[in-house]
Amino acid sequence: MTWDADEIMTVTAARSLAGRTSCFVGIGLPSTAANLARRTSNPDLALIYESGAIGAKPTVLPLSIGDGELGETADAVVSVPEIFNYWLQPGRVDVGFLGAAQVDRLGNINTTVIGDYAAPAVRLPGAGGAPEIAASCRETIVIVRHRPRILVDRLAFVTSLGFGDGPGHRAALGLRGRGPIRLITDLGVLEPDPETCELTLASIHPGVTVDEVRAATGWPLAVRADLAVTAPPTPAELTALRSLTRGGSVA
Amino acid sequence: MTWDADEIMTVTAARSLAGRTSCFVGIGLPSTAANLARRTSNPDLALIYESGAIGAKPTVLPLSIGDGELGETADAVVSVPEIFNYWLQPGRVDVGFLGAAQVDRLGNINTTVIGDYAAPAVRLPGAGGAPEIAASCRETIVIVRHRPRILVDRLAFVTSLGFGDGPGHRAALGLRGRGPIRLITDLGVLEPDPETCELTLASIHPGVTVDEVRAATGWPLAVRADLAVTAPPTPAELTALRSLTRGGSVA
Amino acid sequence: MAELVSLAEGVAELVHDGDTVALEGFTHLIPVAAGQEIIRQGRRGLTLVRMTPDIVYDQLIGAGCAARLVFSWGGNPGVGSLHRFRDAVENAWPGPIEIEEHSHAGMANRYVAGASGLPFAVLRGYVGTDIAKHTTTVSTVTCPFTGEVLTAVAALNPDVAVIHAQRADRRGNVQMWGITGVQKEAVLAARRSLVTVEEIVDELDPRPDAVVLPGWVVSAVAHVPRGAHPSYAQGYYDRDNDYYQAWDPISRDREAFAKWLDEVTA
Amino acid sequence: MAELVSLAEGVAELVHDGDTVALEGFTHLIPVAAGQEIIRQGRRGLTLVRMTPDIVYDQLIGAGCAARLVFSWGGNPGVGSLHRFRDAVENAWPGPIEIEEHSHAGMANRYVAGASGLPFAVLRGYVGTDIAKHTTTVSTVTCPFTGEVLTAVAALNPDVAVIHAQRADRRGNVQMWGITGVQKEAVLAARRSLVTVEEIVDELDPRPDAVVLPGWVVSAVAHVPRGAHPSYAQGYYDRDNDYYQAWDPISRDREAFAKWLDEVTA
Repeated sequence: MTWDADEIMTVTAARSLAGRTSCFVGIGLPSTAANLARRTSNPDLALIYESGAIGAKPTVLPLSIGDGELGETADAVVSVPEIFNYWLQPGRVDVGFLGAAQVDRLGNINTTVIGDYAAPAVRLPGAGGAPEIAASCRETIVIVRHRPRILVDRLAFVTSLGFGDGPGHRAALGLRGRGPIRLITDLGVLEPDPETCELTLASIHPGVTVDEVRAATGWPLAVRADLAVTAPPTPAELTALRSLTRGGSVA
Repeated sequence: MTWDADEIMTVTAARSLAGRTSCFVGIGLPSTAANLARRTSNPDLALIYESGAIGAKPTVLPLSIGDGELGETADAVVSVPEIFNYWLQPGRVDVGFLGAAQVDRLGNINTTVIGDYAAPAVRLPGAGGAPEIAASCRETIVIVRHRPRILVDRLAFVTSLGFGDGPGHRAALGLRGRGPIRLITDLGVLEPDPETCELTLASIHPGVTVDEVRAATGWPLAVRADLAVTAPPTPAELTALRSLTRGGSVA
Repeated sequence: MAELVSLAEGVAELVHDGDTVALEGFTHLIPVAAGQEIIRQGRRGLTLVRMTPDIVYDQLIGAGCAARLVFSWGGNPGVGSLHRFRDAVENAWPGPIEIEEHSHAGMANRYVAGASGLPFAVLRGYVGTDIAKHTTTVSTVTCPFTGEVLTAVAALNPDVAVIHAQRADRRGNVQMWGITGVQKEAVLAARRSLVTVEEIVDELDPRPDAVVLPGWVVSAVAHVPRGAHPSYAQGYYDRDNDYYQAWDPISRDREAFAKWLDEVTA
Repeated sequence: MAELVSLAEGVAELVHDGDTVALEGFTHLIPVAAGQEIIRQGRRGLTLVRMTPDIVYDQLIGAGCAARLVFSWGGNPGVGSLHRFRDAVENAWPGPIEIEEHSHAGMANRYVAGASGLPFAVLRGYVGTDIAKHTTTVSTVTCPFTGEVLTAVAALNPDVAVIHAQRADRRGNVQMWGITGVQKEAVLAARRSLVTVEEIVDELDPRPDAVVLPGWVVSAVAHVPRGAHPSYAQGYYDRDNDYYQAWDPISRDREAFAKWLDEVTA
């Protein structure tokens, strides 16, 4: 079976949820990947949505984080204050799965504004649940399409913290979660350098060249010595993904 | 119909709930009176129990503040944290209805200990919900049997604040509720003096003398110039009360 | 006990020019009809509060009702931007709009504090982000037991909260179920409240995942079938995803929006 | 995912000498059988936490399991005193017991803070009372927005929480309904948790007023029918009011209690 760039991105993201107990699912691409994980690598994964659905098992891909399907299939539905205070904040969720308008080389996320805050070039939707998902989940995984205007050197506005200014910054701020352990794009997978926390290329998707990835990255991208090639999507993964997205794509 | 001292106490307490919207009901005697009010003077009264039952409409008198009957007949059942934080604390409940082991002349309540705290003569159950009921309800009404060891001059331990040290004390502490507007006993009704806040005799039950009340009070009891005699229980009130307590009395 | 009113009466009585108004509903049970009635009655100078301003707030902002927006995520879920919101922020059209933004966790806790009669709430949030730089309602507080510094957010106590629910009984007791978001907190935090409902029934029989607001904490209830359209009301109708898609071209274009506005207010 | 265990295994694995243990259940669903299993296994030096210590804590205290009690209301509801508790406090029998007492609002908020991963909670409470004089876990905090001084209580994070629920499924998801008190908070605040249930079922069908704890936040589930007796389990059995009455003479008398204890541990 052939597949496109978005498909290998989503499949790769879904694979990285294998072995996890619980995932706090952001709106958009993360939701597709998390739902695919439940159909492939991790049927027992507890999906948690900021709308209050815990253990949602939607049969069709939700279009929003508050679809009726989420509540109706969940193990429990709680209030929005409770989902943040009792479930996210104490650090009991394994993985936070986030999208972004922009990510910088240290994994920080902007979903607020492009340009000056007071007189913005582009006003984005804002923070939503992301700042606390990024702060409090044991680990976070970020999924974005790989474009120079998305993977940028430095953010003008930090909506959600990755590694902040670099090593030690999260700990100094008292954050408990490890931060972004992986950035998954339609070209490859970036992982933080253990020393500098800078996102470096760990894996490229089949058919993609390192130069293409570099050209699509807004900073001089370092490449790991042990650079891997992502395993292509299996027919089972693609079948599951396509049956999931047949109802409509997610913005 | 004839009636006994406990009956006129309960009937008088139930009457003082006429016209109120909501009542936070303490364990014991207050619960009997509040349930009687719903059967006589105030059928629409919303009874709120610290177990989380809001708008309970028990058909039999509950033996505890968490009887199944309370939850099953309630408009809503919420968690214990919620009942205190969202319902009691903001001051949205009209009346707090409390019992006590001891009450002093300024309406302060002790339900903790008789004697020295570290080496008590009698260890009482403790605070329960009372301190915050006494602090946060718009007004409180206290119901106790009239004995010199119960209505005492001064408390060794203040579990729940009435008027504290006297006029202005509640306001100085930032408490929003007015405090105890009435103390109802099996001998009469005491109300705070508008100047001094000291509980004074406002009404005696039929057949009771002022001297008897004074002898049963642990401080030199002032008597209001316009001392009233409590209206005797009506047959309807007594019938309702006896049908309520037939299932068993409340300690 | 809540008064039973028409939607027009409820908005006229409870929502005044210059008020701080929270229309809440997290994807589910969004009080869209009430929002459009506010437009129809021409309210001005509102501070609009909502965790997830979406189409209904795009409409209110485009119609010029809002002077200020307090929010945590503004978008057309599953579609993209709110273009009336962006036009107001980016180009001050139809007028300037002041914004105050938070994270969801912060907004939720601001309502919790408001509902609890507290001036602030404590959370682990905002740390290391630029969000707190642009608002005065995020600060810090030190734990008196451990010395740890935590984030504090100021309570939200709107003048009026507007929500949509599935049902109410004739005494104004309100019942909603499914994803119920932050609506209980919004109503309990607000000075006044208006609840639109799909149905008025004699008896509210118990339902799983139901939240009940007793009539004595609600100011008014209005019977507004399909009052949450194009969002959904579980047990009554599904989300109208086409409407969300169709809103995008209307919202993108001032003239198309003006035409839409004429139709709504006609 | 929660492990399915026997009650004896659950207590052996999860409750250790010297632990801080919270058995919660507000009148309804009190985990009495689990408490008696703790007695049977001879745990010592426990800090027992419970908003409403009643008969089961009277039994644990009389049996000498407790070094410390953290609570807000200790009595035999509808009957009177807990005489084993009083004998421990008043006469240090069978050993001295340290007590730390709070109001219900304070205890509930201490669990909320614990469940929320915060070191403290803010409330309007204790003000003007003598309660705070005898504990170090009540303090004050100043609102950074208004300057108002409020009460702070320290978080409670027990080593282990023990609760009783109506049902669990085979994957350890727990469901309880009716008056559910502070049990969710106790489990989420604790490092470990043991849930005894009336029934293990294949599927947890939705119920009104139900609270569900997913199996991944519960350490172990034990099938213990009538595990809340003499309290009640809504939908299963009523409160055994006679047992509460009958406890009074047993509790009043050290010898009668010793006989009761022999029978339970036989």
